[in-house]
Amino acid sequence: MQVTRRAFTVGALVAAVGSSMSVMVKAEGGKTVALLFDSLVSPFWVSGIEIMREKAKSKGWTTLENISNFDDNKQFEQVKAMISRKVDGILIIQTDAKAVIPAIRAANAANIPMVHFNRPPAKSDAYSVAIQADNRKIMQDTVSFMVAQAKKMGGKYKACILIGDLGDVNAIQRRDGFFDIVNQNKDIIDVVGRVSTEWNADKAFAGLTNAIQANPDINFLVTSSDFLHPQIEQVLKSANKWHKKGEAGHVLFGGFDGDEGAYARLQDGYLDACGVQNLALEVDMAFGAFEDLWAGKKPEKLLLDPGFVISQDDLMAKRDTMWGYTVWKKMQKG
Amino acid sequence: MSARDPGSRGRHTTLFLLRNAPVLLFIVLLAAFGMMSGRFLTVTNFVNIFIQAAHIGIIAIGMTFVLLIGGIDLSIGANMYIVAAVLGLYLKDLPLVVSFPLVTLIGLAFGAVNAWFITRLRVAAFITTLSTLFVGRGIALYFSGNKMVGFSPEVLSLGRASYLGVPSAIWAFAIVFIVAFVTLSQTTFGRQIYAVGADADAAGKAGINVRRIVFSVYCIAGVCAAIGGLVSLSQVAVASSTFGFQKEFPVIAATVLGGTSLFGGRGGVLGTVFGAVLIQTVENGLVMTDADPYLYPLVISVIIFIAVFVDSTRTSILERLERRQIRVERA
Amino acid sequence: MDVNAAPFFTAQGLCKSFFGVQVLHDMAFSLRPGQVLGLVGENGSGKSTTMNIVGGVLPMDAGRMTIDGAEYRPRSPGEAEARGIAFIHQELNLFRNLSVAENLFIAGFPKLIKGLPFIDRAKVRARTQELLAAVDLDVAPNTPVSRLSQGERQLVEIAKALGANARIMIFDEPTTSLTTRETDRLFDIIGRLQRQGIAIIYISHILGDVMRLCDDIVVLRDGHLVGSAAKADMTIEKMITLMVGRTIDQMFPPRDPPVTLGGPVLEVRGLSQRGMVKDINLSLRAGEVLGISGLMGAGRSELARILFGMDPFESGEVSIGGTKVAALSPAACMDHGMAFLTEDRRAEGLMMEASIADNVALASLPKFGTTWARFIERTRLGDEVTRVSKAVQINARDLQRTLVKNLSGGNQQKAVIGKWLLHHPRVFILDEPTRGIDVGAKYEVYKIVNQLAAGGAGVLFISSEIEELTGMCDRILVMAHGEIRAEFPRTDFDREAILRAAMWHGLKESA
Amino acid sequence: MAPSGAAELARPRRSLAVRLLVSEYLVLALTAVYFVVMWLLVPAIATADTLLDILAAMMPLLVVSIGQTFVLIVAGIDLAAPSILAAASVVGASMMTGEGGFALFTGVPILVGIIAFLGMGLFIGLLNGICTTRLNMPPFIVTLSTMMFFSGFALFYTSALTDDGSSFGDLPSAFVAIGQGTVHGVPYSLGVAAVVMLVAHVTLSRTVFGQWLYAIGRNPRAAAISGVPVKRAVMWAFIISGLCGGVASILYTGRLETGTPVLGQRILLDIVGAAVIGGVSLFGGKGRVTWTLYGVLFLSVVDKGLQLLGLDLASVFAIKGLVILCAAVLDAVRHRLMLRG
Repeated sequence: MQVTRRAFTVGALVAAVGSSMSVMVKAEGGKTVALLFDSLVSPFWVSGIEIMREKAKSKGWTTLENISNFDDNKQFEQVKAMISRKVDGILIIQTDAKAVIPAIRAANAANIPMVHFNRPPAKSDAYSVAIQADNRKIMQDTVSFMVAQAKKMGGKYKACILIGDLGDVNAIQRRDGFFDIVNQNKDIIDVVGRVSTEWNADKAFAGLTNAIQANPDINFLVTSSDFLHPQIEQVLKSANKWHKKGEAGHVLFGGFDGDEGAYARLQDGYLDACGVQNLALEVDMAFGAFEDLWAGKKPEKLLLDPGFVISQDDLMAKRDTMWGYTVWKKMQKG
Repeated sequence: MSARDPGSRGRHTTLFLLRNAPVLLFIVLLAAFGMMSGRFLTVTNFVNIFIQAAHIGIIAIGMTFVLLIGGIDLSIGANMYIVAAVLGLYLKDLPLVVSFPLVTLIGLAFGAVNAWFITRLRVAAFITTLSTLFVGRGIALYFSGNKMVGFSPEVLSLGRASYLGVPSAIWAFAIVFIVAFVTLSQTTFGRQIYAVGADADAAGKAGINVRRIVFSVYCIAGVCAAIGGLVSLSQVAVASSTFGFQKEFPVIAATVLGGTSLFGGRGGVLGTVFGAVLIQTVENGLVMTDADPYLYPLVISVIIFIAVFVDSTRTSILERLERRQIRVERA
Repeated sequence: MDVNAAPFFTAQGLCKSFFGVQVLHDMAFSLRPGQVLGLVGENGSGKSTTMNIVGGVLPMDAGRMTIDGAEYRPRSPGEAEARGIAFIHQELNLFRNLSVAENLFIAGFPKLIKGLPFIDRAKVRARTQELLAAVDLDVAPNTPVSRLSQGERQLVEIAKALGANARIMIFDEPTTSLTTRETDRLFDIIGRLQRQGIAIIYISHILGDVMRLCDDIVVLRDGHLVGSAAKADMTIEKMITLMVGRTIDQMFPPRDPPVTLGGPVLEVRGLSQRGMVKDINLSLRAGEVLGISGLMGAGRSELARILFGMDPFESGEVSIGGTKVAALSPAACMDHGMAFLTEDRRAEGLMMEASIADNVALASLPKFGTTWARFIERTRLGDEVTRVSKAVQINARDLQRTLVKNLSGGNQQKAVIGKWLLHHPRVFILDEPTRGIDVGAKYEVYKIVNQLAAGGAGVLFISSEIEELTGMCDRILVMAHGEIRAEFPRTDFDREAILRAAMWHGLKESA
Repeated sequence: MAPSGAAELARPRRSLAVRLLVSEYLVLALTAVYFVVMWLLVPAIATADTLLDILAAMMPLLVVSIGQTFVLIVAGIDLAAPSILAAASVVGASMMTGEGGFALFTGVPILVGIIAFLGMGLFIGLLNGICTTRLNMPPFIVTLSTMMFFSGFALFYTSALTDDGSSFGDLPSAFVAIGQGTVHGVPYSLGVAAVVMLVAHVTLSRTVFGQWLYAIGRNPRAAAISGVPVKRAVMWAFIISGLCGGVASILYTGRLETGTPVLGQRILLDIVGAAVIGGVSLFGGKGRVTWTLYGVLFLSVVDKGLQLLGLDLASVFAIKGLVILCAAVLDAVRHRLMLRG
C-alpha cells in the first residue's frame, strides 16, 4: 500500500486529536480506582459495586470497572489493562485464590496497591491486602443458631443445603461451615440433600425440587447465598411447605449474605436466621486500606469482617447494620 | 423396492429393536434409577422432570427449526434475558394476557433482527447470533442495571399453577410441541423447511421462497426463546444478570441429542423433546439417588455419549439392513 | 398438432452477461401450443442460460418475453411456475430427505381445509399415485427419494412437472440417466403432453432423440443463434456442423483393436455379495476396453463399487495387475494401479468448491510428497497438473483459480479423468463417463479412452448407451439382476442381441 | 500491515477502500480501525507495554484456536477444547505442585508435568477422534459430551487432591516462566505460539496431510474415492486440536501460576468465534492459520480496548457485540463484491 501525502495528513490530524482527547480522560485530579469483579450474579455483588461507586464518588475518586465472568485469565488481562491505565489502586474479586497471584505480582511491580474484596488470595510472596467475611465462622454461627432453635422445638430434622459453585472458595467455606455444625449434631439432624447449584438459579430450582421430591419431609434448609431465595420460595410453595415460623409445617430456613430479600423474608417470618456479611463495613475497610497504602502504611494482609448472624429475635436491633435493609428501605421508597 | 425379505422374522425383530433403541435406552435408565431410589418411579416425579425440562425443551423446539435449515442461533439466552427484563421492569402492572403476548412479540422481534441480518445482509448465522448474543444482553443489562429482576405475584403463581391437574409449564411445553410438530409434518411451510435444509439452491429453483422460510425460522426460534424464558422465569421467580446465560449449549445439546442434524434437513421436534427430557431425567435421577454433585457432569456426559453412540450405531446398521437390493435371494 | 396455430410464447433479443462476458446474444424463439422445440448446442453455447432466463432462475440483461401477448419477466422460479412454465433441471433438484410425494408438491401442497395450512395427505397420496403412474414409476408415494436410483429420480422430476400443469415444459437433458426402455416411455409421455397442447422445449446432446422428437430445432453456438429450422429441413450432420462450426465425420474416434492384448490386469473370480451381485467372473487384459451393458439396476455400478473397495463383498477374489488383493479399499486399489470414475461426479467425483488444480491433484498427492514431512513439491505438481489438464483439454482460464463448480459438465468430467490420469492407472473403471456432456466433450473422452488403452491400460467401460459401447469396446459383458448374462466379442456386436440379454427375465424375478 | 497481496489480487482501477474490503486482510484492517478509535479514547492502548500485553495474552487463545482450525477444516467442531485446557491444567499442575506433586520424586517434575499436559490433550483429542471416525458419531455431540465429562473430571480431580478443593498452586518457577517469562522483553509464550503457528501453517498449506484435510472438508466422499485416508486424517485433526489444547493449557497455567479446573470454561465461543471471524468456514474445506491469527488478534484487541475503557458490563457486552456485527456485515458486503467480480 502506498502511503500518500493525504493519508499521512489524515493520520497526523487523527494523532493530534487523539492526544488532546486523552487529556480530557485524565482531567479530574482525584484518585482513580479500578473495580474488578468476577461477576455481578447476586445482589451482594450488585450492591457491593453500587456502594463502592457511591463511596468513591463521595471521596472524589474516579472508578473504572471490569467484569471477568469467572475467567481468571481474562481477569489477569484486565489487571494488566488497569496497570496500563496507571490507576491508583486495584480492587479485585478474583475467582481463584491461586490464579490471582501473577496479577498481584504485576500490580506490585507497577507499584499499584491491590485490595481483594471478599476473597483472599492464596499465600505467596506477593503483597496485597484482603478484606474477607469469615465465611466458615459466619456459616457455623448461623447453623448453630438454627440447631439451637431445632433443639428447642424438639424432634428430628432432615436437612438440605444448597451449595454454591464447586470452583468457588467462598462456596466451599460456607459448605464446610455448614457441615462443621451438622456433623456435631448427627443425633437430630440428618443431611439428606446436597444440591449443587453452580451459582445458577434454575439449577438451584430444579435441584431443590428434586431433593424435596426425594425427601418430602425436609424441614431444615440452608442456602449458601441469599440470591437463591426466590427459587426456594417458589419450590417450597409448590410443595406446600412455605410457612411462617410458628405455623405448622414451617421449614427451618437459614440464609447467607444478608441481602434485601433476606431482610424481607426475615421480617415476614419465613427465614429463621441469616449470616450477614457486613458489606458497608467491608467497603470501608477496603477503601481504608487503599488510603493507608497510599500513605505509605502497610496494613495486614488479611482483614476480617467478622460478620454476624441476624435472626427474627434480634432483627430490629441489628437491622441497621444489615446492608440488605438499606437496599430494602430504598426500594420501599422508590 | 423390489426386494424385501418377508421370510426372516429374526431380521424384523432386530430392525424393530434398532428402530426403538433410544426408547429402550431410556427404559433401561428409568429402571436403573428406579431401583436405586424408591421415589424415582412416581407420577409426581415424572411431572417434575417434565416441568424442569419444559423451558429447555421449548427453546430447543425453536432451535430445531433453525438447525433444520442448516442454521444456528446462539442468541437465545440473550433473548430470554431481554424478555425477562422487560417483563419484570416495565410490564409488571399489566395483566398477564397483555404482558405475555407483548414480550413474546419482543422475542419475535429479536428473532427478526437475527433473520434480517442473515437473509438480507447475508451475514453468517453463527456470527450474527454470536454478536446479537452480546448486544442483546448488553441492552437488557442496561435496562436492569445488573440487578435482580423480580416479577409480579401473578407471574409466580402462574408458574406454580395447574390446569386440569397438569402444571402450567407442561401445558406450555405440550402446546408448543404440538404446534411445532403439526407445523413441521403437516404444513407446506414445514415440509419446505426440510427442503431448504437439504439444499437451499434446489429449493429456490423448485419455487420455494427460501428467504421467507429462513426469515420465519429465526423468528420462530425467537418466539420459542421468549416462551421458554417465560416458563423459566415463572418458576425461578427472578432473573439475575446471568438469566439465560450460556443456555445455547444445553439447548443445542438437547436438539442434537434428539437426532436433528447440525447440517440441516434431518431431524424433528419429537426427538428434541426426547433429548430435553432425557437430560433432565438423568439430572433428576442423580439428585434422587443422592449422588455426589461432583459426579453429575460425569454421569450425564457418559449417558449422552451412550445415547448418541447407540443412535449412530443403529443408524449405520439400519442403513446396511435397509439398503436397496437389486437381487432377490432366498435365505 | 396444429402447425398453423399462432405462437403464445415469444422471446426476442435475450442477452445475458456474466462478469462482463456476454454469454448470450440476441436469442429469439417462439412456441405454439403442442410444439416440441429442440434446442441444441455444445456446453457453454448458451442453452442453459436461455432456459434459466425462461425458467426464472436468472434475470435477463436485455430482451423481451411474452406469454399470450402479455409481458413476461419472471423474477423467481416460483413466478415462472405460476405463469405455467415448468423446468426439469439436469442436475435433479430433488430433496433426498423428503418422500416422493413431498417432492412433487413441495412448492405448494393441496390443503385439507381452504385457508388453513394443513396438508391434505390423502389427496397428496392419490395425486402422487396418478402422476407416478403417468411416468410408469412403480414406487410408493411415501418412499424417501434417497432410496431411489438416479434414473428413478429423473422420472420423479418429470412427474413433478406433469403435476404443475404447465403450458410449457423445459426438459434439460432428460434422458442421460435413462435406459432405452425408459427413454421410449418418456417420449410416449411427451407425445401425450403434446397432444394436450403443452409446448415443450427439449434440450439434449443426443441428436438422434432431437430429430425423432422435435418439430423445430434451434441451434446455438457461443451464445449466438446459428440456425433455426423445422425438422424437415434439418439433419443430424447439419446440426453438428452448425454446433461445432466444422464437420465431424464420426461419432466415435477410429479405434484399431490392438493386434495382441497384454496379460490380464484385472481378474475377478466368483465375486458375490448377497442382494447385490452373484458369481461375477471377468478378466480384463492390458490394452482392452471391456464394456459392461445392462439396464438400470442390473448391478453394473454396484459391481464397480465393490471392485474399487467402496462396498463389501462376501466371497470371491480379485486380482489387480496379477496380484491378489485380499482387502479391497480405494487406497489399496489405487496402490495396485486402479482408478474409478463414478457415475455421480457431483457427489463423489469432485470437490465443487475447489479449483481445477486441487481436484486434479487430489488422488496423486502422496506421489508429490515423498520427503519425511510429506511436503508437496508444488512446482512439480503444478507442472504435472498443467500437463494432464492440457492432455484432457480442460477448457478454463486459470487452473489454480477457476472453481470446478463453474465449469460445464464436460469440463468437470475431464477434471475427474485428469485426476486419475495423473495417477497413471493400469486399470480404469469408467461408470457412465459421458453422462450429461456434449457431443464435442464426448468425442474427447472417447479419444482419451483410446489413448489409455493404446498405452497398455485396461478399461472397464460401463454405459447405458449401447451405441457408445459398440463404438468403443473390444468386448461387451451384459449384466442383469446382478449377474453377468452374456458376453459379446467385437465381431459379434449386435444391438438387438445385447438388449435382449439385458432384458432377461429369470425365474427369480417372477418368484 | 500493508496489504500488498490485496493489491495484487484486486483489479487495478479500484479505490483503496474497495481493495481492502475484498482482500483477506479485511479483519486485520478492521482491527487497525478499532485500534485507532480506541487510541483516541484511551491513549494507553498504544504504549509498548499494552501492545506486548495484548500479544502475550492472545498467544494461548491463538494456539487453541489453531487447533480448532484443523478440526473446522474437516467440517468438524471441537467443543471439548475448553475442557482440554482445564483437564490438562489440573493434571499437569498436580504433577509439579510444591504441595506434594506426583512427579516431585522424579527429579525432573517439569518435564513430567509438560508431558502430562500434552498427554492429556493427546488423550482427549484421540478419544474425540476415535468416536467420530471409528464409531461414526457426530463430532458436535461427541465433543459436547467429552467437554462435559472432562470439565467435570477436572473439578472432581481437583476436589479430591487439594485441601481447599479449588486449584493447584505453588508451581515451579521454571515452569511458570514458560507462561510469564521474557527474553529481551519478548515473552516465551510468543515463541511457543510462533512455532505452533508456523508448523500448523506449513502443515496445512504445504503438506499432503494438509491438502487431504481440505479435501475431506470439501467433499468427504470424493476424497475417500480418491484414496484419501479420511478416517485417519480426521482422527489426526482431532489429535492436533487436543495437542494444541495441551500447549495452550501450559501457557495459561504458567501465566496464572495455577492449575485450575475452571480454566477456559467461558472461552469456547471465543475459540470458535475467532476462527470463524477470521474466515474459517464452519462447513469445512475453507480456512487458514493466518485467518485464525487475524480473528484472534481482532478479538484480543477488541477485548483489550474494552478493558482499558473500564466501562460497566452492559456497555462492554453491547460494544463487543456491535463490533463483531460490524465486522460480519462488512465481511458479507465483501463477499458480494467478490461475487460481482
